[in-house]
Amino acid sequence: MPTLTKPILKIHNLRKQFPGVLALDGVDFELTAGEVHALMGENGAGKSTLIKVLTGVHPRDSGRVELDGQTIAPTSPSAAEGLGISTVFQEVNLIPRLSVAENILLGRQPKNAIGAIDWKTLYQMATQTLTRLGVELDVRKQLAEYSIAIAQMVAIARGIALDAKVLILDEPTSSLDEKEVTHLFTVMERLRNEGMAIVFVTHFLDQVYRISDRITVLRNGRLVGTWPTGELERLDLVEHMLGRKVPQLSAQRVGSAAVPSSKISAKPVVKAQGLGRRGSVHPFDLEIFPGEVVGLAGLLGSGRSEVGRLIFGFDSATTGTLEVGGNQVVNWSPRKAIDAGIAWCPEDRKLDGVIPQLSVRENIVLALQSARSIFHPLSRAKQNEIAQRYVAQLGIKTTSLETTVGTLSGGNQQKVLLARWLAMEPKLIILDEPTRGIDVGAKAEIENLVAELSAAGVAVLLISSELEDLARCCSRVVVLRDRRIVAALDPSSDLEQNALDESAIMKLIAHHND
Amino acid sequence: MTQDVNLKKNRLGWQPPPAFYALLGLAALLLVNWFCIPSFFEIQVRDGNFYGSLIDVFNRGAIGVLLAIGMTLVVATGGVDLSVGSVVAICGAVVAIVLTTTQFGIVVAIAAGLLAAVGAGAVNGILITWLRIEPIIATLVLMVSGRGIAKYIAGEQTVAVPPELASPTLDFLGNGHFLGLPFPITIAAVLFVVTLLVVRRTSVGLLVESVGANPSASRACGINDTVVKLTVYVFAGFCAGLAGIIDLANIGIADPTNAGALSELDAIFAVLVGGTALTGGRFSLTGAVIGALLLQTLMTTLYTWGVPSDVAPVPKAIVILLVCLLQSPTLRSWLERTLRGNRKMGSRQVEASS
Amino acid sequence: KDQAAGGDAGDKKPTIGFVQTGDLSDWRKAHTQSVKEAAEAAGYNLKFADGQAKLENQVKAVSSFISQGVDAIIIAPLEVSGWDNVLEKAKKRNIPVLILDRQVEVEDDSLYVTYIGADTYNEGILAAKWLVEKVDGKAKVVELQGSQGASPTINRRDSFLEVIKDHPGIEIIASQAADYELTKAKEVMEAILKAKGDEIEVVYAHNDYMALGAIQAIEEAGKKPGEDIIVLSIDGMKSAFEAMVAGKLNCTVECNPLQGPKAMEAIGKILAGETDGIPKKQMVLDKVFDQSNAAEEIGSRKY
Amino acid sequence: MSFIARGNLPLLATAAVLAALFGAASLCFDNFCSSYVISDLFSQNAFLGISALGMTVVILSGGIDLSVGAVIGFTTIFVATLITQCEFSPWLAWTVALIVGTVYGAAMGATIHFFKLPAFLVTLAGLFFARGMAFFVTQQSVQIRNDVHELVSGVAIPFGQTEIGFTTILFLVLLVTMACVSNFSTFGRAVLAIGGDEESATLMGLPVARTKVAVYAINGFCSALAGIAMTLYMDSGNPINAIGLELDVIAVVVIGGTLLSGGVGSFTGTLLGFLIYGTIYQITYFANVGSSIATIAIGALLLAFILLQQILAPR
Ligand SMILES: Nc1ncnc2c1ncn2[C@@H]1O[C@H](COP(=O)(O)OP(=O)(O)OP(=O)(O)O)[C@@H](O)[C@H]1O
Ligand SMILES: Nc1ncnc2c1ncn2[C@@H]1O[C@H](COP(=O)(O)OP(=O)(O)OP(=O)(O)O)[C@@H](O)[C@H]1O
Ligand SMILES: [Mg+2]
Ligand SMILES: [Mg+2]
Repeated sequence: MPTLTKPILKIHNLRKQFPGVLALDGVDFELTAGEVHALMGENGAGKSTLIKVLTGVHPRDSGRVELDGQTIAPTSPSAAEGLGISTVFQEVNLIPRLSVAENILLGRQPKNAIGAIDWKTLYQMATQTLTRLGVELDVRKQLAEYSIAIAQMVAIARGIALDAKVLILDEPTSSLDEKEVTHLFTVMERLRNEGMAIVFVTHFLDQVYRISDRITVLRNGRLVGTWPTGELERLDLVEHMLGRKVPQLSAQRVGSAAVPSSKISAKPVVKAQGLGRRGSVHPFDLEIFPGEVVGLAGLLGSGRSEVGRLIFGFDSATTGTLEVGGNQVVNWSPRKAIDAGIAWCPEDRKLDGVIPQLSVRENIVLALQSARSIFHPLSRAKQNEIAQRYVAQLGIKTTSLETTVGTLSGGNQQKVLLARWLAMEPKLIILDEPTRGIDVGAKAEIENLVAELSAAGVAVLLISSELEDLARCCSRVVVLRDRRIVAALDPSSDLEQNALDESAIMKLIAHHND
Repeated sequence: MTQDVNLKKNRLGWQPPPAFYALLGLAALLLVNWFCIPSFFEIQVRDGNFYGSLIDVFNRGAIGVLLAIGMTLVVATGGVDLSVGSVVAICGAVVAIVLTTTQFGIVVAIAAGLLAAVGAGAVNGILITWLRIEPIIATLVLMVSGRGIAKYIAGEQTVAVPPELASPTLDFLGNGHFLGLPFPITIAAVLFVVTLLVVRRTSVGLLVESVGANPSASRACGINDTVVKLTVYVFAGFCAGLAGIIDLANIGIADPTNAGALSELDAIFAVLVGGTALTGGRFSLTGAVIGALLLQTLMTTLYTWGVPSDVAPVPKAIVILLVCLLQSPTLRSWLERTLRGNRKMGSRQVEASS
Repeated sequence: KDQAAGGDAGDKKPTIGFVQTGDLSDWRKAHTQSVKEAAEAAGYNLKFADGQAKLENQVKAVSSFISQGVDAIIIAPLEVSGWDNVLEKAKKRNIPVLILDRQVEVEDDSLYVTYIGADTYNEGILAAKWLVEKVDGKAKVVELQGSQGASPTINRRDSFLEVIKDHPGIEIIASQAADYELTKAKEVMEAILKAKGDEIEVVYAHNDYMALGAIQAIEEAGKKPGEDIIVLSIDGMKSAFEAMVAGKLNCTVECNPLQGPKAMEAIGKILAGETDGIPKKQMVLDKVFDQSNAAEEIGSRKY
Repeated sequence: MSFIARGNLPLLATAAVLAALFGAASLCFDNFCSSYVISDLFSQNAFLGISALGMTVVILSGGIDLSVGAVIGFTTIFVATLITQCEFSPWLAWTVALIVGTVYGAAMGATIHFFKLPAFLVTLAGLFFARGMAFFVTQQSVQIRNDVHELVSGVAIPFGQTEIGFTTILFLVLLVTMACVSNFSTFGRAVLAIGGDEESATLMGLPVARTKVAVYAINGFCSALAGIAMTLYMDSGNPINAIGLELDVIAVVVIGGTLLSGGVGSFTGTLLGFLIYGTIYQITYFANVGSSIATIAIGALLLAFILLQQILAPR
């Protein structure tokens, strides 16, 4: 632990106003060389904004930033890079149609004697940087050919490829699996030991306690405080973030216990037989009953999202059959799925989820509206009522119902998406990573919501990378490996009465005797 | 919850309605005319009909308005239709040919013309939705070949509709009067009101906007984006067909080369000036109509001033640019910041004095 | 390969390339028709291309005819300038060129064999003279010009000015281009009517289409074309004759489009190698028609 | 072997279509497969090709420029007027025209970037302005009679029975230069990155503002150069020159496989698109079809080609 001498980066009284939102309200922040400094806060607390204002993406309204004692005011990320601040932004910002190598070294490509780009060296350098992160792949291929997790690693590689004084990582681990996180932390530790100052934003408490030296908490655009990690209890941290007492996150399962009996009597909501799609998921069988919470577990890229997409009809199946409510369906499409009472919260909310230009109200009523005939629109009053109800229920932070969704923070956008589907009052709701990028409070709310839905007889298909959540919420967990359903954990029918817990799921995921 | 800080309403967060800047441009132009060409605002009654430059603006502008209405919905879905000018020519040629070479009469001729226009729109829609060709390219194909088709239909010449075949219906469509106003104005107004009602009183508007803003997410909401897109291109074709008929009726001659030439650019301009972004999503029909009228006012003004039509594009470009700059978010936020700076100073003084 | 350019190849029909402007007026249609019919009658194989009203397309078409090795090329140019390079190329390959209808301006006259066309300069003079007589040397005139830069526009404007120079009572109060188009002429005329209103006594249009557009605008303004405002134009299309019979148009100066036979006669001589006997410039004669003789002529109009 | 990778498939398909078109035409028409036609393919369209190179840069960066035809038209009349009326030496006139074109492009680029306006709209205004200014300079054509001008337009390399003209050489030199810049300079890669995703490019610290302005400036330069090529080609300037040429230019670039959404494409593709376009025109002249059929055919071929690309290179 280096002695906390003079801070390398000093932010004083930073203020940033967006139309309708005061995103940063006089924030102070200090960063010392050779530390990993965690920046924590609820969704919309202003973490990303602090970073974007610091690096010149957004102009600041007032405040002072000092780097190495010099007052700085970068007007663009490139200017910030020039000053020695390297940043990996929250939404993975890369160019999918360029090669992996170029994405890592864009803007600072090695040149040969005549000033032309030296492609050979470039590929070598990119490969080296990735190797440092424990990733090995063909850097000449287009980035688009790789998964979102790889893209996140590439973004990080880009961040560390620059010899910077300050490295900022805004939620770098949200799409990474355990192995990749470990690699990243090894690299971060080495950089810290080399004297680099690192800002680390995440919602994973475990990770914060594993890697960080100090923690700064923001709430509603204001600084709550900065503490050495060792001196801040987890519970206190959460309370600082929320500004209130932690809601009861019971260690027990929130899933309904009444499921098994209903399973015998009721017809399944959906029943997939040999359903599959060439190139993305192998044929599988799956039944989901009313009131059941079925979890899908597996490593990144194991095909969980694909299962959800197939059942919702967003992708078309190439083999197998699907029965919904006892009837076999043909030409399955989202339109028909919605009519049949199936809802789908996608994993990629930017792409398949929210409609950024439309208002909160319109986004919430959209699915409801599209299910009605175009000549029977919901009245404005009715729309407002529905939207208002869910904004209140889910605690969506928005200035008004007419705010455009694109300006909400990531977590709040996710909640709007949830509201849209809850408004449909579905029979089955497919939640793909619903807690990704969501703060602790909201996470508990969503878990409670799942329990409520289940109690009300709604079936839930929960796709999540967080085994803890799966173990807590699900009545049954189905495990995928290599795009294939390989096992199921079903306490009610399991003769050996295996408990449904994290370690059991983990064992099944990791099981590879073949 | 203690959200009051975040929810503090920004007093300067007022967003003008999309049509605001087009209206501002129109007002400025009219003001210039007010001082420079007083006769511009004179309206006389001749033979029971209104007569004057302003009436001309609406009358000549009717075609632009029709095209802009169709184009608005297309642009709102994130597309663009470059072929409308050619469709105007095709429709005119079909009507004229059916009238002059067959015995079917005016109603069938007009129906055939509209059918051709709607068909052209459907072709655009199919290329864009089923074959997934980019809208600019797909409609470029019809823009290029459409003039050829119109020429081919017309037999490589202009087709004059003799008065005995044109009157009275066709002539009335182009030159008749209703409530003392030229009939094209009525057609444009009716189409505008009907479209506005359909779009805003049903959920069509919302569907179009969501498809334009995020097609993939719209599909996930159960919206059939293929149908939505197909419909707007067909509608744009229909609007172009109406414009073609008015154009033909107005002069009694179908001219495949010149009918609707460059009108697609004017229509796109009207839509954009009216506050609809080329990237799709939110749209404003009223804005587009005002945009079209702004263009026509400008052209009529220039003709009245005697500016040669060849040089007329220069002031047109300047007006386009000015209106666009007014809409620019950068310029707006700069203005806002300057204003806010002043206010902040004001409020500080208040604090100090209290 | 060059053998085709040399001249008559025995039993093979000579091939003539014809580049038309590509505008769609009735006049142009009659002009094209005349050339096509005359070529057929003379037993030539005619290759037709039009420039779609773009000069660069015309040049491309001519160049392509040269590449194809046709025996002769007829050009009806859109514009006076821009022809030197491609004509030089034709000369290099020994392909004779005949200019039809509109004149070209080249440094070296020998680049083309002959020019055959209507005397557009004379047309303006005839129109102006008719007007001077009709109004007794006093009138306020609106001039509707054709496409800028085309030789007929230039000639019809200059010659008209040339005549009225001597008649100070005749004054041009407005002059605007309407590109030989009906719609544009109507729109331009509407605006002029609003601005100059009751002053206007005469409309001089560079072609019949624009006159027809102006007539429509005048009628909509509640005036009687032909009576309240005198309308005169150039071309002598059938529709102009109809307007004259209806009393809406006062005068049209004919610009004869039937230039095909004369062109083929010249081509025949060229292919036979008798280039010396061909004059550099041949004019097709123009006549003036007004309401007094329109009715008897209208029956014999084909275009 | 690695050339036949997935990324090059569209390019290969384009080349195959060109070969098929040219081959079929050579079989159908006498004299088609000759040095005359091949030299014509380049020399008759060199101005189009030069402009298409500039447009490729713009489209790669995710933009569009509708003003090219008008700027070309303006340049022809501007240069012609400077040389004949103002008695500038051609060299000076060309320099002035190139500077004007570049500055005009840069101004449009700056307006697009700094005021965050759609390129379509700004360059549409640019189209109207430049065309109007062309007619403002003079309303009719101006013939250039100047020895230097004639000398330069006469520069040629022998090729078969005919020759390769100066404008063709200009086009080919520019093509090679731009392909190199695109592949071997940080600027070229930044253009692709901005076309791929402008927001990401900004956050990745690329000089977005500078690059975007430069892209439009380069296109302005190319338009002016194309205008000069056109004056050399026709020895005259004319305000109506190149009306509607922007559509042809865009068609050439798109046929060449450059995506209008930006970020994907190549200059080799543009060369192929340019040759396909020229071949289609040549075919219509050889086939002696009326102009209406010719335009329909060009539209149909354009469509067929786009569809073919769509099939061969999904996504
Ligand atoms: N470009 C913008 N325009 C308007 N408001 C914005 C913009 N960017 C952020 N905001 C607002 O600023 C506030 C802070 O957002 P920020 O993205 O910094 O949150 P965050 O702490 O990163 O949250 P999360 O953990 O969800 O990513 C939010 O209320 C958000 O709606
Ligand atoms: N359209 C596609 N074409 C080819 N491969 C695909 C396609 N869509 C998905 N895949 C591949 O299918 C596999 C399963 O993807 P899916 O997104 O369903 O996994 P996941 O378990 O949800 O992982 P993640 O949490 O990363 O989303 C991945 O390896 C992915 O790369
Ligand atoms: Mg954030
Ligand atoms: Mg997934």
